Amino acid sequence: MAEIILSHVSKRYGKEHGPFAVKDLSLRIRDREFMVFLGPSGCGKTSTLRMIAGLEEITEGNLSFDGKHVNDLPPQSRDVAMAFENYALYPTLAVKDNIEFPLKIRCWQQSRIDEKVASVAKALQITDILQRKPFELSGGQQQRVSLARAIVREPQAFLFDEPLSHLDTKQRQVMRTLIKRLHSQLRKTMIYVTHDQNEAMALADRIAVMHQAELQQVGTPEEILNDPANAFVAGFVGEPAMNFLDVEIRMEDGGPAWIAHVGCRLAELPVTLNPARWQAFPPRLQAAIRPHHIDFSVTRMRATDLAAEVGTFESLGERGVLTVHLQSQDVTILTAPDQTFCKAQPLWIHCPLEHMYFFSKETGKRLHLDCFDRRATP
Amino acid sequence: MRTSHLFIRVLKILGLGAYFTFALGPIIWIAMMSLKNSNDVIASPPKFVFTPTLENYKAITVGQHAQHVETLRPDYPKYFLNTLIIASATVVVSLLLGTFAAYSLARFSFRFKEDIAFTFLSFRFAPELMVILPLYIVFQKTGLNDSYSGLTAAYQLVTLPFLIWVLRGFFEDIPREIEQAARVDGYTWWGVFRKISLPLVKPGVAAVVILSFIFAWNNFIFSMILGGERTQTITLGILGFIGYERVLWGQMAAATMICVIPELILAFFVQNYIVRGLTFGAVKG
Amino acid sequence: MADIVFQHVRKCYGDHEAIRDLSLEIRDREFFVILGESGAGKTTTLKMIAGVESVTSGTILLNGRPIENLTPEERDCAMVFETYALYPHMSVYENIAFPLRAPGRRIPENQVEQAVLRVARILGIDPFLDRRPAALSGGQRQRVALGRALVRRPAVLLMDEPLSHLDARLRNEMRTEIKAMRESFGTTIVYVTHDYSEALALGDRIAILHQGSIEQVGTPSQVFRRPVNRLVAESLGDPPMNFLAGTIALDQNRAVFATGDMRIPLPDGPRLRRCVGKEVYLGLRPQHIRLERHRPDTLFSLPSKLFVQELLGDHTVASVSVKDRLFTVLGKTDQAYSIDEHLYVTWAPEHMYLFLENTGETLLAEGD
Amino acid sequence: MTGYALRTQSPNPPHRSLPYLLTLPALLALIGILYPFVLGVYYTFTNYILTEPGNIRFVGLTNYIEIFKTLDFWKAFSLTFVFAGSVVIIELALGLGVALLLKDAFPGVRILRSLLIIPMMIPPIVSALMWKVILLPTDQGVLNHILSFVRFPPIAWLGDSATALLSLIIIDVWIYSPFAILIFLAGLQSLPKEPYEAAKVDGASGWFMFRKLTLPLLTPCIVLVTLFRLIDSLKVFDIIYATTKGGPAGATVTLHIQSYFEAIRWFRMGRGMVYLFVLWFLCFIFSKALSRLWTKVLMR
Repeated sequence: MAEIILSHVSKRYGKEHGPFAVKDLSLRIRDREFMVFLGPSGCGKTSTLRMIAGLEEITEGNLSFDGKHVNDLPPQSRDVAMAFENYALYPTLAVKDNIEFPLKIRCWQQSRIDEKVASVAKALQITDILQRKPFELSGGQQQRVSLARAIVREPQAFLFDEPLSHLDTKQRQVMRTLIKRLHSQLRKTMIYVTHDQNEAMALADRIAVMHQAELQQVGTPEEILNDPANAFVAGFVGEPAMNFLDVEIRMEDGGPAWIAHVGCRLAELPVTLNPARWQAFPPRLQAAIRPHHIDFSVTRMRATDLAAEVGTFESLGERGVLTVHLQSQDVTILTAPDQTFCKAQPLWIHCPLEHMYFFSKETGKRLHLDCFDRRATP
Repeated sequence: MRTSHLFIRVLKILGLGAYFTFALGPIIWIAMMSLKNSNDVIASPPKFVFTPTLENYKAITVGQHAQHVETLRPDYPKYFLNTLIIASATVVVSLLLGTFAAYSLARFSFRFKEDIAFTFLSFRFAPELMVILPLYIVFQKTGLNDSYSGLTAAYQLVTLPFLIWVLRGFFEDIPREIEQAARVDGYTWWGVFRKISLPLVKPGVAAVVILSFIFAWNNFIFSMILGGERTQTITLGILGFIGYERVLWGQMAAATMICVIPELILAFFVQNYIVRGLTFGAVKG
Repeated sequence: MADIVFQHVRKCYGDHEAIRDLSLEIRDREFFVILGESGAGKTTTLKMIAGVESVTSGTILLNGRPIENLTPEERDCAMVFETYALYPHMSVYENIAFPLRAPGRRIPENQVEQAVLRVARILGIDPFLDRRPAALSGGQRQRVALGRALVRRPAVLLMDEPLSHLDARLRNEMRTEIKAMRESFGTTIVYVTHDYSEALALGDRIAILHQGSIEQVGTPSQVFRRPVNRLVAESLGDPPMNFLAGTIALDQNRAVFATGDMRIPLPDGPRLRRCVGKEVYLGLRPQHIRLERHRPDTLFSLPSKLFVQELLGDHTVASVSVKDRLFTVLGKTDQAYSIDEHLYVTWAPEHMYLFLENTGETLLAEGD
Repeated sequence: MTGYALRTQSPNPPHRSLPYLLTLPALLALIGILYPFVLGVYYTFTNYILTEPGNIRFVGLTNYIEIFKTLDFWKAFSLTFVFAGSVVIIELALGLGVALLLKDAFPGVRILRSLLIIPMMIPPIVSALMWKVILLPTDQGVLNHILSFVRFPPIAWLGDSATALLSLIIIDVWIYSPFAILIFLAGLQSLPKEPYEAAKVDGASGWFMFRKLTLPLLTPCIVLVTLFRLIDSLKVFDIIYATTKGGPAGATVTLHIQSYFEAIRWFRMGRGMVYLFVLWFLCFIFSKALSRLWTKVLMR
């Protein structure tokens, strides 16, 4: 059982008025939840994790485990286990000694230790390397050992600090699956830090996106992907990245309002929409649309199609990535892998309004037109 | 928890205090001694409070006689100059001989490479007299005894293995690909060495030069056996203040300060490289 | 203008044979990608072309002329290193100008300046020309390395994993950019990578290198759709292809894939019939497999158990255990299954691959 | 970054002869040094007397046999080891202890770390002289004077055969313990941070971490300090020459000092070279063994 609550937690390194590493973070991590902190490097996600572990002091705010205030508790009294980015194995100890280290500290009987280590080693498929030293192991094996060392203690909560970032693609995939499986078997609270949005999406029950020391959004992977709270989240999540276009909303007398990108019509707003909704928007807007939501055609199909010119086409086996030049910028479109394009070939692209997101250009805040139910169209 | 923390802190401070008193006390004492007049120096029990005077420094540099006390002819400036000449020449020769050897040992693979490298190193671990005594006989025969060139040659034993090993480490630190990139960019190995490798190890070379200089400066046994009246070095000179017939503690202290202060200043410039230097590049401090 | 031919090239480091009997033809102005895992010998191959590694035996011909005895500076190659290998003590400008200032080239300084500025503008690094490499971001250093290689219009441009140290987002951007710029390079390009999507996106042709030997050379679609063996099939695709061990058997006079008591029909053909009784692997790409709760009405399905499922918002990745192997399944659905639930994996017959167990040779590829 | 150097194999040079050409000048210098060395080994088999350079006779192993029979040799031999052993153990312990105190950042720690190098940069012979002043017998010596505050009777230090060796050990420790401290400090600072954090989260105490993590991880440092300090203290010369010159009553005569007496003072070059050859042999064995051990612990 572990519900972890951060309330108004801040962290500064060094001087009193130094920059914030984490700023006013409030977050409730539910018992048995898999919570992922996602963000670019330097966003404060690791600092947050280390504060939860007790490796970093909390400058301001409150941290509680199951309602108990733990700010001043040393790490060993918090009953959490941690897996580190570079595995943090004890370099001079053999794998078995590494795994039983936490139990030795707790003065378990050797027979009980052996039993426990054997069962954990079996679960993580490292039985045959128990006698080796860490430096003889591959990255994947090292991370398994570090997971074993964490599991063997049966702690209240697990903390993972980018555990897969040093593994190659294949190993990462395998370990990701393993961690996900462990979570459903152990049914313990897990907090996982990563900069890889794919990993976050795959593992999380909920994701907390952080940027520049601040929490941007908390939600399920689906919410983060389909209902981003601001331009940063929208741009950070999703592969290839969302396309952003500078737009403004215009209306000529009587006619319907439309969304214009450098003077061209991009989309028309439904006439049923109350103009008061968008009239409150700031003048400078950004429209965003995911690469797989853009349609394209060789001939102009609609009045709102934009003229474009083929830049590059990359066929990636299962899918193709098409980059087209608009007047002002490039736009990425996801296509089938077996298309053929000529360089500089003219193309018309269409951005369906129901897949467009709007953000304030200044603050990056999401602006809702509310004419579509976002959840219904994943 | 808090009290035990405090206790440990106090213990730490006491430990450090004790060690640094031990480490710095003697130097401070000698510095004080160098400022004492001839009576204060030999006072028993020793004086901690006295009127400082520069008479010892004057005596050894310009030869000014102090009251009632006989002074040596001021040979000290000559010793200083001798040491300066020999140490500088030694470093220059080592640098000329050693840089290429270090580069070659760092960058190329060839037969006997490790054996050659270890032979250089093994002189660091040999007792000095093992080489010096026979060398003394060779020098006597060839008339190199008590000559600057002879000493410079012999001092190579002190500086050359050191310079080769430490510089080799610095050259090895340059990513090989940077040199390969320059080769591909159209430069010969010599061009690469001149334009890329050498500029990149510049700080290393500076550190090695300074440390070699200090080691040569500090040497005693070479100049004692192979030197003589003409080439007497500073270490030997300081020893000369303590003879059978007279002991000039104050002047010895002053000579020590003059000998030591320039090299301490030099050493502070390269302190980041000192561990690396003293371990022949084994620890990259 | 340059074509490169490898004839039976070997390279040994001591006892270790890094490249064994490599024969290869790289055409003039081709974008040629060498794909392989780390340690496959990719970088060694590249460095042998550049001349910074020697050839143990065999010949490399550049424009028909053997070059293995030429020093690097005598070959007209430029190289972009994985670590960028920028000269840390020079400014960006000096770095790019460095190859032009080589004594052998005797290029007047005003031309050097023009060339550097031109390249810097193309690559968008003209604002940083005065900076030292240490003051640049990874992407910017990458561009400088590229600029240094391009400034002298080399006959051959060698690129050694130039994108591997960039983060995912930047890597995709730079990949697209290299693709866009390649026409303006006007040189033969040999590009080394371990990332199959880079290889597919950039290459005119791809060579798959494994433990010092070439497995296959072909266009992206050739190597992706018609891999010559299991190794090639496995190295292209993320998540990689799933494999299931079994044998080819005859069932009612038709070739079938038999595993345990399951039989999966195979398209009939003399080639497969000849292999009856052989141990084989069935290969299926993750995106070609569907999961069903109920036994589907097709012969192309196998029972399985859900190991774990990852819901990725717009698609899901499921790991299911089929027999004792874990299969990865990519799906569009947002259907959630529970752990250890019994499911069926099913696929369309045209998406099956079949590989011999012992040699890995492809018996059946997509569309056969 | 702090770390240990490992030699790696390098690819082929541009020309086969180039590396030899580049090493040649240094190699010639080396041969210049090797020549007297070989000459010295030859002298061990002769009855070379410095005052009679014309009369060198080959005497085979006579010098060795004679010397191995004398008590003087074995006394010098054991004294050399007692000195070296004590010095190495004290410097290892003191070095590790002070390094641990200086490891963590606190105000002034940088200054203390820079002050550390002072004793090492002073010529050893001068350091020894400084200590000779401090260790003056009776109340004239400042150390005795300070000890008298705690009612300690004056000690003759270097002048008493009971305390002379101890005094030399103090001087050596003064000069060279900074060396051990600096190496341990470099070692401690290059220790990976994460295993300690992992151990903290796992609940390990400080002593447990020191025993299970710090000490094993510092093995390379321990080997390295032992290598340098053992060899250097086996061949100690300067500080003894500057202070006791072997006295009083031969209480501080090591192999190196004895060889000096034989060759220079008593002109018996042949015998002196035997002492030196024995000492050289010991140094060679230990340096070879320890440097091999060092590469091994680096490979772990």
